Amino acid sequence: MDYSLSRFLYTLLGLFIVMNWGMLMSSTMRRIIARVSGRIGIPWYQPWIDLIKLYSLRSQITHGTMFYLGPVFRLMGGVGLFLFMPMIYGSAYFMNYSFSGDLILILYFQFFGMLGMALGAGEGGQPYSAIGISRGLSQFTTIEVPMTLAVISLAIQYDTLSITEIVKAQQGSIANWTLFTNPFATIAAMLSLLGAFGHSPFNLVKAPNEIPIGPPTEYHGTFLGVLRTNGAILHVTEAALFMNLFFGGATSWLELILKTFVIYFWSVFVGVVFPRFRIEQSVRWFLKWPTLIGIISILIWM
Amino acid sequence: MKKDFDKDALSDMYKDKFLAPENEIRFVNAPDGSIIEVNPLDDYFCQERPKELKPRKGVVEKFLNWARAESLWVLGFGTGCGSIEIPPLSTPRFDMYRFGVQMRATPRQSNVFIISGYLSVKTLKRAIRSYEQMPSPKYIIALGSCTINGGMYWDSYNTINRLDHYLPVDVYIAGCMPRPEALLAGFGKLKELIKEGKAEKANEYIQNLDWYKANQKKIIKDWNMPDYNW
Amino acid sequence: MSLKDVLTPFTAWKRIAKEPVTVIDPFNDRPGADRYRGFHQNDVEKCIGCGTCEAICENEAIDMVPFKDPISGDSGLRPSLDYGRCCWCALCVDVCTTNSLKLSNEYTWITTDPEDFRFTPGVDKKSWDENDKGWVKPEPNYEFYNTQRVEMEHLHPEERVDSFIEMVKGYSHEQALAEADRCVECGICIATCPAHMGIPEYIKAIRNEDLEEGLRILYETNPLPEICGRICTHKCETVCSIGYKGDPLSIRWLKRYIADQVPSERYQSILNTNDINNNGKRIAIIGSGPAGLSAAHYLALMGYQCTIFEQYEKAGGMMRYGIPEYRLPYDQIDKDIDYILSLGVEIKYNTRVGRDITLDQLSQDFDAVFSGTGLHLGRSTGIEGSDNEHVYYSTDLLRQITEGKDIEVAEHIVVIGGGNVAMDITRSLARMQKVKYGKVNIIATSLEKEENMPADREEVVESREEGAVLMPGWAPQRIEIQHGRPTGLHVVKCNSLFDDTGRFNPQCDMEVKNFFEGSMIVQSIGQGMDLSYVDEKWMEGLSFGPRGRVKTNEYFQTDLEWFFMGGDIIEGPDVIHGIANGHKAAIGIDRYLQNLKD
Amino acid sequence: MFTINNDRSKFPELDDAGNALIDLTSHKYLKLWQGPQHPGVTGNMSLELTVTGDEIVESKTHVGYLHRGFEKLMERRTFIQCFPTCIRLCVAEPDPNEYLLSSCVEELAGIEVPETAQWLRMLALEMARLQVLLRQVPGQAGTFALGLGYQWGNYIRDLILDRFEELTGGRVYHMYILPGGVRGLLPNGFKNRLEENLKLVDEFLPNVWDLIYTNSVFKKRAKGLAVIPKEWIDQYGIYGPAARAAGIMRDVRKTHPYLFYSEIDFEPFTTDESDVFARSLVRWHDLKMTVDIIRQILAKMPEKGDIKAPTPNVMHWKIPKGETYVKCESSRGEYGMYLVTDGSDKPRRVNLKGPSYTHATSVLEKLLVNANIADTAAIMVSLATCPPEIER
Amino acid sequence: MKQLVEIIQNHFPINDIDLRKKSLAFISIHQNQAIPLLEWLKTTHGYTAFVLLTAVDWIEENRFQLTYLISNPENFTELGVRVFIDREKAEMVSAHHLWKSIWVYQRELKEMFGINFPDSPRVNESFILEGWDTIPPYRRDFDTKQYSEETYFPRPGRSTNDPAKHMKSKLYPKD
Repeated sequence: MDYSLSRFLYTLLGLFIVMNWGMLMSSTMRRIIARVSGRIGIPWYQPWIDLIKLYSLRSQITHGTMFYLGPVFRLMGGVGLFLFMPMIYGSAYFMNYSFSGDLILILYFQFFGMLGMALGAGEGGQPYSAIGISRGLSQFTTIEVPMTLAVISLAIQYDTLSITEIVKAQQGSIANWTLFTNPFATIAAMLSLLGAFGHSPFNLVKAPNEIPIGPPTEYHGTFLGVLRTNGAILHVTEAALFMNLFFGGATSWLELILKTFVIYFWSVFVGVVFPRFRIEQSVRWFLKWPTLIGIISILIWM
Repeated sequence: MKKDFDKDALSDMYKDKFLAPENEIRFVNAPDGSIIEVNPLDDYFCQERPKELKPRKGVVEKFLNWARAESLWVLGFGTGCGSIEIPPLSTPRFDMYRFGVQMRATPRQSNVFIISGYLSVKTLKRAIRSYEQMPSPKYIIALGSCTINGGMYWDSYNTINRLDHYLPVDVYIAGCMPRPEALLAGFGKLKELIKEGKAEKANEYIQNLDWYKANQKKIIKDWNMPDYNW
Repeated sequence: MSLKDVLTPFTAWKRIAKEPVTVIDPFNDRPGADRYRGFHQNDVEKCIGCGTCEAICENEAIDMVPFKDPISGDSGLRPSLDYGRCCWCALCVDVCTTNSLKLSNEYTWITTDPEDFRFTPGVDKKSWDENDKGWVKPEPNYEFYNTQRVEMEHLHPEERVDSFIEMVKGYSHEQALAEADRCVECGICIATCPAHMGIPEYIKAIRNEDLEEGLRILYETNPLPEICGRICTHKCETVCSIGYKGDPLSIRWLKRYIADQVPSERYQSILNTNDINNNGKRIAIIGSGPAGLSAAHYLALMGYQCTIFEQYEKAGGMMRYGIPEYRLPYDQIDKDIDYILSLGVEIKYNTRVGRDITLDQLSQDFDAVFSGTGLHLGRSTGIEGSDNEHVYYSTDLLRQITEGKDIEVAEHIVVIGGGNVAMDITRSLARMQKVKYGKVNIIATSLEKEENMPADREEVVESREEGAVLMPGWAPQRIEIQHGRPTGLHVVKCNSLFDDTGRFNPQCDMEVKNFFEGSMIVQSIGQGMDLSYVDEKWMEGLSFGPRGRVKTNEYFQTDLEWFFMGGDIIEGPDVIHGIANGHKAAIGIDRYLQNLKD
Repeated sequence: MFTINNDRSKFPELDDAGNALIDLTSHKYLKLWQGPQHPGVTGNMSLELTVTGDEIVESKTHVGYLHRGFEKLMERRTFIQCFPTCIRLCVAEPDPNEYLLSSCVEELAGIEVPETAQWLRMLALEMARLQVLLRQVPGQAGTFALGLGYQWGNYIRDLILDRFEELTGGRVYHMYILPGGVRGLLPNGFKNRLEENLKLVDEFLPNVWDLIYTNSVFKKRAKGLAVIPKEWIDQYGIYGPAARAAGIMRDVRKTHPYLFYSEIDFEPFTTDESDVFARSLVRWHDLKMTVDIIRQILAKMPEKGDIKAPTPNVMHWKIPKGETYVKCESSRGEYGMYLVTDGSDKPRRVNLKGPSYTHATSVLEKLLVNANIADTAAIMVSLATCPPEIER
Repeated sequence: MKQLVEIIQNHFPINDIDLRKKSLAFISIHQNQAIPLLEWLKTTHGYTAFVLLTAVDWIEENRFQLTYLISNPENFTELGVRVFIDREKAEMVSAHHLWKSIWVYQRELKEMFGINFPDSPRVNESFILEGWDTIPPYRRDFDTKQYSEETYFPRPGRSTNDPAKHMKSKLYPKD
């Protein structure tokens, strides 16, 4: 692996772009939701202001070391995901630190932030945090099942565990996208994506009117700022993962922006019109249809 | 602005009355068989007296104040009838989100506390606790007559008359109920104040903590929490 | 779980094509509704500071604060709002007696200082002062109290015109309760009443059906309730706050109701005047009119031994000899006077000071002297022919009627004057005409125009009901005398009475003439006082003010320390001033004698 | 594959009365407070939950956060002063309070209200019900985080409040129905504007039906949740939509017609499921019915007429000694007022009885046992608890 | 209603009958007989629904009036059963075994009026108030205005004038 300075700087630039796009995307999504409600919604620049505000709060309290580390772990999860995710296919600058086994690492990083958060939020001592964590962990475990099945199906299909290789295999024509070559894996993954992005019916981790508001209940100020920064990065990067795996990757930033937007919009599209599941319903749901489809996708390629 | 008051006269009110049972020191059997001493006041609460958090100087503070003004996070705590006008504000007709005002479910993440009307003593206790848990800088908007001089319930035995005796208030809005527009205008006024650097009531609260605490303890008969809830 | 149930919710996304419904500029796009109950406005010129708004406010949000100096009918106070209390129920608007208070549809007021939320609408300038929308009292038939007076039953004109039976029947129990219920207890009337009677309190006593308490309240300031309840000029009713929206409260009739309902035997026990300690001092009182009786009553209560000197054979003065019986029956006068006499007051009838006993004698025999001799001399118009023997003064005629003397009533009569006395004599003579000739033929003419006539409105109306012809706005010029008897009165049109500076200076149009036929002319243009009983040596000690009246201090004490004067000769003329003067003088005499002792 | 087992081994022992015996030191249970600062709680109240895992084993309702002592305050206010005070009892639907006080006072004082005023009262009451239901119907889905319908409903509710503002001068606190009558006739063009808003409701009804009542996730969560057995209705005191969802017809407008409800043609919807979904469904039908009733009222009511019966002077209005109980149908169910007078100008005792008094205490506490924490908000909303009604 | 009252009269000693309207009547009964009467009405006359229980403080007569309002969902009638209890020894037999909701009312009465219902569930837990340490607030001898003024710092600086007194002081101060 090449650890040259320029590559590092380009990765940072990529991170910067991703973060800002992530924030713009979240405000755009909220404006879309607002429009369906009949409202105008937040200004598009609201996330940045919120972030400045959060970083500028004067008083912060802590519940202990892990409480500090929680958001840091979470950020590490997001940044780690980004670091090993090839963003722009074919670009020498924005391949980040993608390597041949990066898919495995990325699946791990998806879980890493969650665990860190669990430790930190648990330290906060808020019972709702604890309930949120237990919900989050159990739900995430089940989300991973169809996702992993889909990835295995892909690995079998493309015979590789490198994202770059998978993207490469999809180039040429839209027909080459995994979406068309392996629709069952795509469906399984896209259903698990609904859970990963945390919109209804699977937003039971934060669930404002049940357990306000789950793990981040005690987080405020800089801690929350870090979590929000991470959220922006994570959403784009995860969408980029799905883009890379199923939608032919991106060859330019514009393509990335469009594709991540559409992929993220999918979760919003479902989320706006459905209520939230209970945790056992959610777990059961993931283990039912998406898992079944995932298994089918593997069976097809076996 | 330092408030003068006779400390001696209030001293007997100012002592802790009693401790809630759940805040007493207790011993817990750990799974490994050892015995752990739990002192909730030390373990769950920050006993340190809060410090005044001075604003920065110059352009930086101005910029930060602008950001604070444009991002007002309101604590979702409907203390009185005024909370009926919060749903219209967050729904299509008035849509306060476009003004940078958003609702938050937890005090830790909120900056603005809307005291929506009358406060019963029982709610006041929770309101103080919520307020103190909010990170500084924090602001209070007082809604309606009841917070100013008792309003409808001026002669009630269970509602306070003057909110400014218990919590520092930045903006008062007249009405009973104020229309949602009045509330939006109140947010506008608050923004103005923050941008001018005049919304420093959180520090005023710390400066006069003794005075506020004395007032609070005078009416909250079962004061069973630490003096300051971080 | 059917597929339809999964898919139909997505139809909600069709909303994305619709424009948001948000109000773009909420501060300007959406003014309050026309009826919105926003911030208060008050028309301070219209407002009389009655404080009804303060009384009805359940939050004690309204304070009455001084705005200007009080005058009769306006307390000078204006409502001041505390928006730390107000709940915008607008009960204050609905109950407002003058309709001066309203709510604008302005509703935004934001401040950092809670002390700001106090203001006096109409006085403190606010942005919504000019706002003409907002809550006003709903219409129609929406009142918090009955604006219509409970009609007092009168004898029908046909029934009454030929007799001197009392024409006003008085309230029944239900009527009195209903009328008393209308009072809003503002108390504006108290200052206007010369005697400052506790009007709201005794009306409240009627409502509580506690007439004994009512009587006690009456006697605190007025020892002649039966009389006052009938013939008081009721200045209080002219300022009654209820009168702005409808009829003023019938304060006079309610007073009469209390007095009528309590039998005279019970007065002493109710008023607790059975044992009064006599302090041995003696007071002489000249004249048994309202002033004298009132002074005697209060002095007697204080323990003074009072002696009244009355020139006629019955007590009451003008009340008996100046007011016709149909308005004030003699037995009611006797009821009041008998009670005062029961307190130990002594009356020497047919004793005229200056003729039968001198003032000098009184000053020696008594510790102090109070004079309430009133206005008994008729005033002449001084026009040509007014010295004829068939041209009368109304005071003389009225007295003669009371005394039962035979009066030669002519078939055609002209009365000059537009005051209450003129109406009294007109109506009395009308009755006598009716008896004698079977029809009424009397003309009352006055300088003043109809709307400015000093007589009470109801007197004017009732006179007409009884058949008298009223011709206001004519200035008498000459009385036509033929064969030693008047045949009529020549008049010219009178355009205005007062000049720009407010001085009496009638302007007449000599071209417009008229002639009122009448073989009997009665002059009723005012009365004069007669101070001839004051000895020369004492006269020097008195000083005189405007209109020839004796100057007194606030306790009606003249420059001669032992000599007090009150009643019509000082203020008025009316009964209630006499009563007030007498009461005040009684206090003055007491103070004077107390000081003398010390 | 997965069935909830009804094995109570993880739950605490029950005593004879069916109450759970909870030993907190056993580490099996967690005390969890929901509220008063909790977005899922309807209003300012709190639930003290004892949970094991996600399941609630015991629930205690705590109220008093909104206690203003209305009943005491009204004892020292005259009858007319009671009227602005009384209506502030329930902010979501103040009109029944106004109506109850007025009709109690009128009944004891023997005052006959003019016909126009009675129709206007009915209109105000039904409009109040409409605006509440516009929040409640989609609000049920809102407790499961489907806020879209709530947003739509609230917009129409705002328009209805505009109509209230036109009619009564107040947006939230209408202070319209006062002893003796009402405080204003319909403004010009009011009927047309209201009809326009009703058309929006017509449009809204199928939209929420598609969004909520045919929503698979909503059905999954709401069906079978918090079933109220029929025999509880009288035992626990369950009123209005909650009773109608259990198949028992409870609607004061039908059983004790007041005002001119007997001249209106309507049939409240009943169903037998008695779960959260059924209660929500009843409310949807109520909303539909309310629109229909308002249209009938507008068609039948006289345009002009007296709005207030003459009353004695309100500044000192004394009412003969007596006591009465008057009730009406609020959106939550039977709402009653017990008024005792002693012949003075102030009430001797006022007691307001709203359905929440039982719904939020004995019923909710019972229903929450064995429920999931996630469902507390939904169960509360389905009972339409309104805390000020409990503590007053 | 009238028939029902007559039937009750045959079984229980009741007085103070007030047939308020077609569907509502009030009756009074002695303290000891009240709960049996309620139970009898519930089991035999269809008065299965409980509407409310509240108290009225007749301080002049030194007694509390408890009103049990029950209703019959079959014929839509309501019956108020009044019970008078001594104010000094305010205690009443609990009826929580008859209706599942009645303990809430009893708990409230205990707190707000100080009327005790021994054996009623959770009757001693505070319900509405918190840390209340004076006489129960709904009793007539508790003056809420005075309490409020003493406790809650009303905003100073207000003064008002009575119109009549003000005019007296300005126009005729010496009378």
